Amino acid sequence: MTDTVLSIRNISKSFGGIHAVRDVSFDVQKGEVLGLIGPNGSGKSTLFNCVLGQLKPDTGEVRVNDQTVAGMRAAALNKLGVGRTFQQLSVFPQMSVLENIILAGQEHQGTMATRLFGPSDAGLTAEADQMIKFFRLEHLRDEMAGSLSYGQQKLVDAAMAFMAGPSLVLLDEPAGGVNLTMLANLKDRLRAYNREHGTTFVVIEHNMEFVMSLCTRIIVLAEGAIIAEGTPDEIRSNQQVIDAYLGG
Amino acid sequence: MAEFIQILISGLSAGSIYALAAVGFTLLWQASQTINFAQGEFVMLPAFFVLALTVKLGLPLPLAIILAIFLSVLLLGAVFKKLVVEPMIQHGTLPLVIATIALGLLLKEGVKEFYSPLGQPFPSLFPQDVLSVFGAAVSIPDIANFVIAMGTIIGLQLFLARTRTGRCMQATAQNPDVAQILGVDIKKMVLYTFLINGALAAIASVLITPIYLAKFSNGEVLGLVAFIAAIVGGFNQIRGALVGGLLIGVIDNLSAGYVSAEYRQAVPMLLLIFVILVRPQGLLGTSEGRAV
Amino acid sequence: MIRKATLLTASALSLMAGLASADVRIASVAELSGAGAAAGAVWHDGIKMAVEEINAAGGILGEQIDLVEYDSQTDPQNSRAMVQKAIDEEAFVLMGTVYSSSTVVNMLVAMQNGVPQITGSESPTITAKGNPYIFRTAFGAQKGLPKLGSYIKDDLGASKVAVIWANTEFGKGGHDAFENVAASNGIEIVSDIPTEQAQVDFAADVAKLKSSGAEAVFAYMTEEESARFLIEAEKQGLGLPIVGDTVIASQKVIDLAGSAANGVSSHVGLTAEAPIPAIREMAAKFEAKYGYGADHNAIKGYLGAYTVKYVTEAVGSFDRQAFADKMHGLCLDAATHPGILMDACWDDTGELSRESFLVQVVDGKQQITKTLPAN
Amino acid sequence: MKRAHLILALIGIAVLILAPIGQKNYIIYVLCSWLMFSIAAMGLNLTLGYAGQVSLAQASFIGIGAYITSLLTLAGYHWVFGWLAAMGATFVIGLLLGYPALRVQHHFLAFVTLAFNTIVFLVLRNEEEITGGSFGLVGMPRPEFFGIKTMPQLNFYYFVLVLFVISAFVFWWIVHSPWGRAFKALRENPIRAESLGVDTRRITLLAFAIGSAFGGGAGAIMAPLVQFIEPGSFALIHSLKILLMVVVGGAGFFYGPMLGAAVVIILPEFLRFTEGYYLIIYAFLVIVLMVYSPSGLIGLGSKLMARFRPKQEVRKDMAKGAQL
Repeated sequence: MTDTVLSIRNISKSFGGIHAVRDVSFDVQKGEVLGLIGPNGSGKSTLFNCVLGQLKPDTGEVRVNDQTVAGMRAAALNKLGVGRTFQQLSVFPQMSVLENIILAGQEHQGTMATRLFGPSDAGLTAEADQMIKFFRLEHLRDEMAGSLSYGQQKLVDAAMAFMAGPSLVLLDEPAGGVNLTMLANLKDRLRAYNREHGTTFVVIEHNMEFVMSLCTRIIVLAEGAIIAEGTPDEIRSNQQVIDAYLGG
Repeated sequence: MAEFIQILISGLSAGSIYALAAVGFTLLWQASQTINFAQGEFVMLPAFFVLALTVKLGLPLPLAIILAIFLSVLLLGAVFKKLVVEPMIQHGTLPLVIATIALGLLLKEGVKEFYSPLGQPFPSLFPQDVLSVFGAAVSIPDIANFVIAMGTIIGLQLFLARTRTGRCMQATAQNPDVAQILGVDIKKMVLYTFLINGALAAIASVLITPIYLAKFSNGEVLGLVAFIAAIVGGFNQIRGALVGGLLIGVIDNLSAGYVSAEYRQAVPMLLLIFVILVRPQGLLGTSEGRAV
Repeated sequence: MIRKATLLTASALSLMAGLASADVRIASVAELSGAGAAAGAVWHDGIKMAVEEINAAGGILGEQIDLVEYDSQTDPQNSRAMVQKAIDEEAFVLMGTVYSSSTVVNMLVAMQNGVPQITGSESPTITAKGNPYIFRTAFGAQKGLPKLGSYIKDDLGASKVAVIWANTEFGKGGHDAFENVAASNGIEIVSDIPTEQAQVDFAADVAKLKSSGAEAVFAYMTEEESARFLIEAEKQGLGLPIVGDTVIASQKVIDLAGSAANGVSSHVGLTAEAPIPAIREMAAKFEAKYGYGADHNAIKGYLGAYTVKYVTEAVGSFDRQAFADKMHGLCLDAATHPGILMDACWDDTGELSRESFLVQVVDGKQQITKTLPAN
Repeated sequence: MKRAHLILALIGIAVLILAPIGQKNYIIYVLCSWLMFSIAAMGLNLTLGYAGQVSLAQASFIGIGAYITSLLTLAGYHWVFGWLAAMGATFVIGLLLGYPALRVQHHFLAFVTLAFNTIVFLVLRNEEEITGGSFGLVGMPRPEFFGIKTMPQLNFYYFVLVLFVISAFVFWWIVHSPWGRAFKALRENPIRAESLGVDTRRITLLAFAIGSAFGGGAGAIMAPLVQFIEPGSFALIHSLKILLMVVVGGAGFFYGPMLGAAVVIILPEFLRFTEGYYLIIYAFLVIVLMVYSPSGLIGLGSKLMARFRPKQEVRKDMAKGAQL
């Protein structure tokens, strides 16, 4: 059993004549919190979508837990142990917080038949309550998710990503639009989850402060290629990175 | 051969009227995401304005037609937007769809109860003379309908492309946010769209009713045809709706003539399903962006 | 609000008036709304006029008639419900419906409850189902069309005919009956064109007729569709004699089609233009009362209501079963029963026999060309 | 909370059991008709209200169910077989109709289903050999169970009531099961649902198939209820009528379609004094309702309750109706 959760090998992707990603390779180990940063148009979103199977790379391969994700639908990828959050708000607004979180776990329980004929919570109420408690959402448990504040919805979104016990979670700009207090809370919870469950995170984020304080390792992309890789401290002092950001 | 030409010409003549209704339908969709299930009734109603004005009030026909167009612009344009579309637009599309279905019912039942449940003859605007074209009978009203309908649509196209107001309307349809930033009075532009739809419906009504006769239930057929024409042609293009209208007119007639009279209604429906599945943006539509 | 209140008061008043004189209840179940309102409303007006006359003359067996209307909305299912409602409310006899597609459904309920039903429908199937409670006010197409067969064959000299018909219960009935007639008269059907209900565009259909090689056209559609067809036929210069049954030469079609209706010939069971003083008188009175001309449906309703009076008086009591039994094989002559307008006989299926007419439209008017004997 | 729901349901059933007693046949017939349409509307409520998939073809499924049941019972089979065959066939056809929904959404889907409805009508009318064409099929027997005839109107009512209660229970069970949660997730955010392991393709098809099967079940009741069917009863206009029932009642609410069906089927009885104006008034009220409460009568009810009990917050989602 290898400890490599995500393995990216020689990924290239171009749109028309523009090379969005050029020959990128890296591995992510179990328990790592990897930050993927880069200026706008650096190719990090394209790379992210290749990992999610939503874009088919021109060359190269993405493997999660030793399986290739090429041509895999999102639901199948999720069954493989990949959870994700979204850049935009992505809760189910007309369902309660509890229902949102149960939904996130139910497809991993039993079969289609047991999900029809079995208990209506798929046996997940206790587990969901734990998750709600973990994210400190107890007082909102039965509220409609759509009526929550932006930051609270981000927490619900994260809780959903974790509900099925994934081995890899992809966080797409988790800090965007969240106020400072809530951001500290979110960061604290993500760290705690990583510590307790050893789940691997890959984070795309613009908020440097957030990335630097959350991640254990950072990869910097510019013009579709990796220009730097290292711990937050190493990245902070890397001249190439500073040039890429400032020079445009 | 004469039969084929006859069917083709009749199809084009009917299709040009469908195109008018379809263009209005498309305009509303672009400007306000309104799917107007009452569009058929919008075409049915102005003919009754004309009848009420000529038969009940004794006005001369040309005056009655002008007044009817004015009334349509007012009621089917401004009032429809103000009282039905505007309060509902923020609720999403479905409640508005339901409301337009109900509005169609309201107009239909209203005409039936307050005017007549019976079909009514409608005065023709043109002499009834018939010309022979390669053995096919083409009447002056056929030609006039085609010319007026095409002229109206081309005029509308020119208005949208060549005038400042028209370009503002296009901008509003394509991207309301940007249009607003550029200082376009979006509300006014959307209102203009509704007014134009009212006028188009009235013109279609006055052209088609001498042939179809004025009856409260006429909208059922016309509304359906307008949908199909708009979607087949391309929901986001005026010329799409134009081509869609002509195409459906011709295909309807050809299928009645050569496929099966019993299944004539099925042919446009199958075309509709085919287009939606294979080319959802319509034959002439572009897949992204909305353009007038 | 005011309108609502007025309606409420009006209906309350009529209810009280009804209660005060509710001696014998006759239910008119008709197409008062929906696609068939043109036929049903006129039928109902015909009944109403007859009932007022009967009541003014002392009613039936001295009892006043309480006429109650039920709107089928031209929906067969709803017509079934309305017949059930009428029976629940103890109607003595049912009048209606006019559309055959409704009558074939609701007559089952009337039969199950043993209530006589006087229908305005002309579809052949109605009397072919062995229902002992159904009676016609106009004979079925299978009786009318043979009269037309010999006209097409002998008078028009046509042996190749095209048929254009409405693809509905009504049109299909006429179409099938005409097929039989054509077969027995040695007429070849060279083109057979079904059309849709509420069809507006007849261009392709007429083009097909034109190239079919037919020598005459038999058209069997409802009013508006007939008119649209005639207009298109005139436009394309069809140039063939057009014959039909009742509808195509009706005043409504003539009004709608204008000059395009000229030259159409038709068999007509009942018409306001019939050379019979009683009918002319009834039609004049009808027009004065309602402001529009009486058509065959108005006459059917009118004489239907009188039929109820005469049959009940022949029985001598308000007995539904006796009413139905009496009417089978009954003949009423217009001389002693003026409200029946023309001599009429019912056979043991409830089918009707009566003289009828051949008419032609000349200068926008129906002209009787021939009176045809009852068969 | 759950107990309150159960009590409410039991009271409802008790009222339905008592409702026809002492009533004339006509009223009982109207009640049967209401229960039947409620079942059909329930199905559409699942497809549209819960799963968010627009279907304008529910009448065609009632039609398919009614024709299958009629043909089988007229051929001498017991009604139960007709019922099962009707539900089975409409389930499968519903699956097929669901396929376009995987490609297109919203208004496009609405038009595909609209076209489907028209084609079904034409087939029912034109394939005379099987369906009886425009003459329709007549004289379907009412079934007999363990020696009890359902021919008398009151017996038939209880027969329909039993089917209604079964259908309502099945519906309730589905929407409260994890499937129901997946349907709602599909309606609210299909992309998020897919990323959480929900097989949205399968769920979409199931939403159509199950909704259609309810339509087929309603058709199986219509055949012996009316004892006559003809293609015109299943035309597009009737699909729109059922759509109105669902949305007017409240799409996505358990009791919504029953209420909506009552408004369309039963209310005209009480508004008889309005004569021909009934439809005009109805259409007008629907427009007004959509302006004030796009989530239908149930939403309106909650709004009014909230006004009297200002402390209780109105569900946010009430502000926004189901989306096309």
